[in-house]
Amino acid sequence: MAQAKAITVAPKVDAELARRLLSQMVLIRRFEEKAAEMYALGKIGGFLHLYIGEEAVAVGATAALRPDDYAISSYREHGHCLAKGSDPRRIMAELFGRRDGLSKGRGGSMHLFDKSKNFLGGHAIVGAHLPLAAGAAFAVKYQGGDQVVVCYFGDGAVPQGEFHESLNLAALWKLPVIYLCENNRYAMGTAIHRALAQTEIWRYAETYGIAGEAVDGMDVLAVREVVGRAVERGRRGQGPSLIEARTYRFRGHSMRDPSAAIYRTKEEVEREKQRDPIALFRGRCLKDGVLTEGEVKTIEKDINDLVDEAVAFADASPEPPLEWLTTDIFKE
Amino acid sequence: MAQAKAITVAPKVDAELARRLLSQMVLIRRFEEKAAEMYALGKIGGFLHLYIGEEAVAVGATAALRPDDYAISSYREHGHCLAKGSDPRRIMAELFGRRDGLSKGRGGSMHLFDKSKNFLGGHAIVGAHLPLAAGAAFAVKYQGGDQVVVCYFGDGAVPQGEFHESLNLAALWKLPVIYLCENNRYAMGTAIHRALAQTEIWRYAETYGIAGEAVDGMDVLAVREVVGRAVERGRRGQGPSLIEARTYRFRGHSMRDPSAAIYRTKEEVEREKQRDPIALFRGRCLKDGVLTEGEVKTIEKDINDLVDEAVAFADASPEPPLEWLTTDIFKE
Amino acid sequence: MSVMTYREALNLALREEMRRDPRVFLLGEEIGVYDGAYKVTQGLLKEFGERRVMDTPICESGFTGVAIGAAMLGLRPVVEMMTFNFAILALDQIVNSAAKMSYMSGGQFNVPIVVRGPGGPAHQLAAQHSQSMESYFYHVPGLKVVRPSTPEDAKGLLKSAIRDENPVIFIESETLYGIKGEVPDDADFTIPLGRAKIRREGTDVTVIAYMGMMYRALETAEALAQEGISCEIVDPRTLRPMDIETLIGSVRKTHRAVVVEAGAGFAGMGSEIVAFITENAFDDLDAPVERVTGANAPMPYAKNLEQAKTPSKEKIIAAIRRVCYA
Amino acid sequence: MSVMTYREALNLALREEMRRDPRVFLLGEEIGVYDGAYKVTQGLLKEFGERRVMDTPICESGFTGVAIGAAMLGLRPVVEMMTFNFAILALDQIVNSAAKMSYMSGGQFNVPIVVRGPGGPAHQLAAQHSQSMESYFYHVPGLKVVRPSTPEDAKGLLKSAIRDENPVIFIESETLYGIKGEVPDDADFTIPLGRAKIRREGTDVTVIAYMGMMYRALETAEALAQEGISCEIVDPRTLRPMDIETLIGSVRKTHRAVVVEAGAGFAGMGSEIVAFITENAFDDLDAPVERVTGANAPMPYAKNLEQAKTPSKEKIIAAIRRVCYA
Ligand SMILES: Cc1ncc(C[n+]2csc(CCOP(=O)(O)OP(=O)(O)O)c2C)c(N)n1
Ligand SMILES: Cc1ncc(C[n+]2csc(CCOP(=O)(O)OP(=O)(O)O)c2C)c(N)n1
Ligand SMILES: [Mg+2]
Ligand SMILES: [Mg+2]
Repeated sequence: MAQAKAITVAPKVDAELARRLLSQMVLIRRFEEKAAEMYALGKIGGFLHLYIGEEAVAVGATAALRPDDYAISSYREHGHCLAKGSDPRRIMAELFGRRDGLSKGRGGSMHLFDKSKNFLGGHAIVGAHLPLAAGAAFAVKYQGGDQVVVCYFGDGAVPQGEFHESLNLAALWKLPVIYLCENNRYAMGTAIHRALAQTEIWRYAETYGIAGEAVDGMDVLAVREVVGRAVERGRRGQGPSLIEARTYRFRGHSMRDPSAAIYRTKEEVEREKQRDPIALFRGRCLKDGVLTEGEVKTIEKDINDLVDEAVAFADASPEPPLEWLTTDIFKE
Repeated sequence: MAQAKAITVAPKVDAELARRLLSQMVLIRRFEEKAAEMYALGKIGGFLHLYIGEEAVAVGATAALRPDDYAISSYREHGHCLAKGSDPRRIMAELFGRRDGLSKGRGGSMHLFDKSKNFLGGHAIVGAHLPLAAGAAFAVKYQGGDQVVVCYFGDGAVPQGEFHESLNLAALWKLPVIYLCENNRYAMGTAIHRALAQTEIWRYAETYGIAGEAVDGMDVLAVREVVGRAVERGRRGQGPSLIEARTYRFRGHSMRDPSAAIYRTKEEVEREKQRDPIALFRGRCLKDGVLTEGEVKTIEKDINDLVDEAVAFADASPEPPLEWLTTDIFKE
Repeated sequence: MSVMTYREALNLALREEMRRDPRVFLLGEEIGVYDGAYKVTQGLLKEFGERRVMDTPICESGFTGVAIGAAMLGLRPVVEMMTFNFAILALDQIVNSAAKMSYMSGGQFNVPIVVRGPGGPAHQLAAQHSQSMESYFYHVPGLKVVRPSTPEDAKGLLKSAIRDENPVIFIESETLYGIKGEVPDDADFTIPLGRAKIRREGTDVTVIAYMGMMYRALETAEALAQEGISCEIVDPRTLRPMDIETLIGSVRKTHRAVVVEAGAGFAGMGSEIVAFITENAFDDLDAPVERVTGANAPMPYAKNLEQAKTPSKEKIIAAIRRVCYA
Repeated sequence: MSVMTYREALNLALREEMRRDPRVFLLGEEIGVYDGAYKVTQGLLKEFGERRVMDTPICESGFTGVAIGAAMLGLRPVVEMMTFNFAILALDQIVNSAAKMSYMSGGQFNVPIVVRGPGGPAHQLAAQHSQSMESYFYHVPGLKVVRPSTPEDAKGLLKSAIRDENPVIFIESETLYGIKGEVPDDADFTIPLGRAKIRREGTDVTVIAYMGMMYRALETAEALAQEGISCEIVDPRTLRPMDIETLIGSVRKTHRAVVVEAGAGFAGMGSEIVAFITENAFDDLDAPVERVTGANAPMPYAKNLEQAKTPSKEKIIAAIRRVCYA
């Protein structure tokens, strides 16, 4: 089942799908750029981890899912939440810490949740959401459903014990969960070879006797294809998969690491930016004649408007009422 | 480096070595039988986990070590502590909870420690001593020593996250530690295939790019040979090894699981007892003419006396003084 | 009413709730094929099958996380910690995932799990296997913490815990599994969380204690009754939320209080009780509230040291005498 | 004396102790190449090299266990928790290995490690990244727990912690790294663990507080001085062992006390302080000791809620007025 090389595929793509994938990637990109601006303005506080450069992973993976499938992520989850279909306005309001935020302003950037979209949240303890994903998959199986759960996590979570515990449990119990590692080669400032004795993450699948594949995480169609296979395995009761999507974050770890220059070279960053997943996909769609320049322009403009609207909405949303300090601690 | 089949070897063995290995195995066996009696008499309390059936692992492994090498173990550690050369009298006194016990009567069966023998203790949280072993190996390397650390643990520790964390760290930092899994096929009542998605434990080594081997844990010479290779790798700075010694416990998990009959069949236990490591080694020594019946008898008699003496010593040792309730919490 | 052991009462509670609600399932080490390390789950695999009684490998953080994830989707997992000593390995999941999920998701996802198993001092299990673990949990906003002292409470409170929409930490005791008591047969019998119980009425001093210490306090009360000191014994039963009204009510009546706890005491349950009694009933107090706690040491193995570690009847009596100036 | 930031004082302490003792080494996430997530270890990789400044992968339990094992063989590891929120993943190693090793080995193996890093409320980091973590540690027999409020204390106490033969939990604060103060230059300057410090002398009421809350208490004292209420501010500095003498001494003088803590309060530091003051100085008290604690809730993200979560100056003033009947 395992594959040594990152897969690159070139399936045909129709205009409808191309528009959707491109729109989603551009939405994430634009949303994140705007969030960075808002952070600089002090509208957003705390930690802010941008997804810029990694859009093809969330968008490609989500394209392989049904709306009733589940997704769960870490603190770098804006992209996954947007791809899953959450309202950008309510996400931005959450980042602003406002009443109309997805999590009532109590979660912030690292804790977006959207039950209506089966988005099981952003979690900020590295590795801790991997067992939760297995648990969600357990519940699906227990109830006889055929949904799958996609669990996004970083290369930095692989050394953590819960990675191993989760893969073993998911494999042992044949749970319909897809562990999708976004290998951007760094955990904060730690390059992967300084964290893992063995750096081909997809190969950890072998240890658990499950399917493992690596994929070019800058190629939205390749991600969709590889995740699609994992989804099929999950739905057919063949258990979990481990997918390593090879990607790169163009920005620092968070807004507090703006330059990201201590631990990686400018040249490396520039080289990686040549593989911008949006530029690549847009270029391909134009070249193949699936989309026209005009259509791309329209998409970009619409998205711009959408994100501006999100900011306006967030800005207009009031602070949470003070009583909310102590509500929802318990459900009655 | 990895080997698919359990290794069986038939190296020549001289009388001196044969006597030592046999004596140690018989000592452990007799000590444990006596401990069981003492438990029945109420002289020993709490949990008591016997090592009967697994003697060849501790004895074979220790035979590959120098006295200044380190060993660390779980709660089933009487055998490892005896093999490392600790005084059986002080071990028995510890089991009795007496003043002259190795740990001053405060540790009991699960917490034997012997600094004078570089025995780093018995630890009772499954998996938790694996990082400690890596830490000891780290200290050796930091100080430029050439000792190795042997870490004994059960198949039940493999699903635990610290197994993974420890192997990754040890491999990443090339630490001289030998992870020696005593795979007796059960963690309490849980058969290994109900705990691990992939049950060939030595194969987990591949994930970390380190040496992994399986060995017949009922063959003391085979264990010595395989551990010996790992020791050499460790001393030469080639990093850690993972060894799976395939063994079996003849008794229940602890004295509170006397029959051990719910989760395994009588037939299985009887079949495994045919591979009693002591009987096998004794038979071989006699057959090869390395030892005579008379020598074997003498060994058995001497050991019997030694263990009786240990009981007498433990019995004569007073209770710890009450002040010891609050001493040694801190070192001044 | 039937007379049964504490262990049987727990078993019955699990059985009844599993019959009542198909979303309830169990997971933990050795709860199925082995019938439970302490036999609390005896026979449940047989009745409910492997789908609902899941043996797990040894990976407390992993399987607790699985339970929490399953609870987010509406199931009602009951996690057995073989002993609560091992729950410390799952503490991040309990504190950072379970306890905070409802709050940080804006109330979208609640986590109706029970984490149960024995805790507190056992018999000669030494430092790592014989610890009072409740202090790691009762601090934490978002958790409920139960310590049931009798078979009746074991049943009634466990059923409430399972029906609760929130994470409940339910800590039993190895040393109480064998005690017997009357237990209501009614499958709808529950005891609400958060209500203390007066185990013995008295007029001179309020003694607050739970689990083994509650029984020791009862013995002490009998001994002191002969000297003419009348003790009221209050068992909190639920540590969080604490039933402050009942405790304060009793102190208002007796004007004196002693708290007994097996744990090492520093910033423990006793400290909290002293603090809130002092804050809420200072003027009613005729003496400072006293704490009798376990010695400030890890648990030793040797029997004599082990005994010295836990609050003795003598120490409890001495404290009561001190607050009564007797 | 030099004026430096709290961060620089910590850095200097590490540097001096590493120069002094070759057994001292550092490990943790991002402490080397990245120079520390909060730059406390800045420049140390450069000075001491990779052998003594070890970047670790993300596996808190694993690398803390490695430190403990290394300490058993005589090294003196200083473990950085990037923030103390993550220490909960290493809690089993800290509680069951480090804190109990000396005791359960009969004194054969001690564990001279320091686990340090920032803890307590930070700025808008929400429920999982902004917690007061000290309560998980100060309960535990076998651990020392330090919370240094000033640059001078940061240096002097960290040096003592590193020289200590036992596990020391040393919790700094994200919000204090930037504050400046005078720090002795002497490389032999240390502050002994277990000694409280009177930050401000006063006669009417003792206010006990540490870290950010200590500064808030100082502001409060200035405000109240204008009303004629004289506050004595006591900073425990070491939470365990607690300097009971200094605290009780102050209460004996003022007859009134208020404890302020950022944490959620239930069975917290405040409870313990109330309890031991009540036990040891009941007759000296003119009013019940009051606690001012953080709200009983996880930490919310929104700025206004976050502010409401932590004890405000107004709440502290109100409590002081209450105990002074002013
Ligand atoms: C258990 C834990 N330890 C440390 C941290 C601090 N931390 C936050 S993100 C991060 C790096 C994670 O890297 P990776 O998993 O590769 O994800 P990426 O940020 O690259 O998307 C660290 C160390 C944390 N949040 N949780
Ligand atoms: C973390 C943890 N969980 C559970 C236990 C209870 N327990 C003690 S031994 C054991 C089984 C361990 O089996 P294995 O590792 O195979 O060792 P063996 O007993 O077979 O030698 C369990 C579950 C424990 N001590 N620690
Ligand atoms: Mg990464
Ligand atoms: Mg085993």
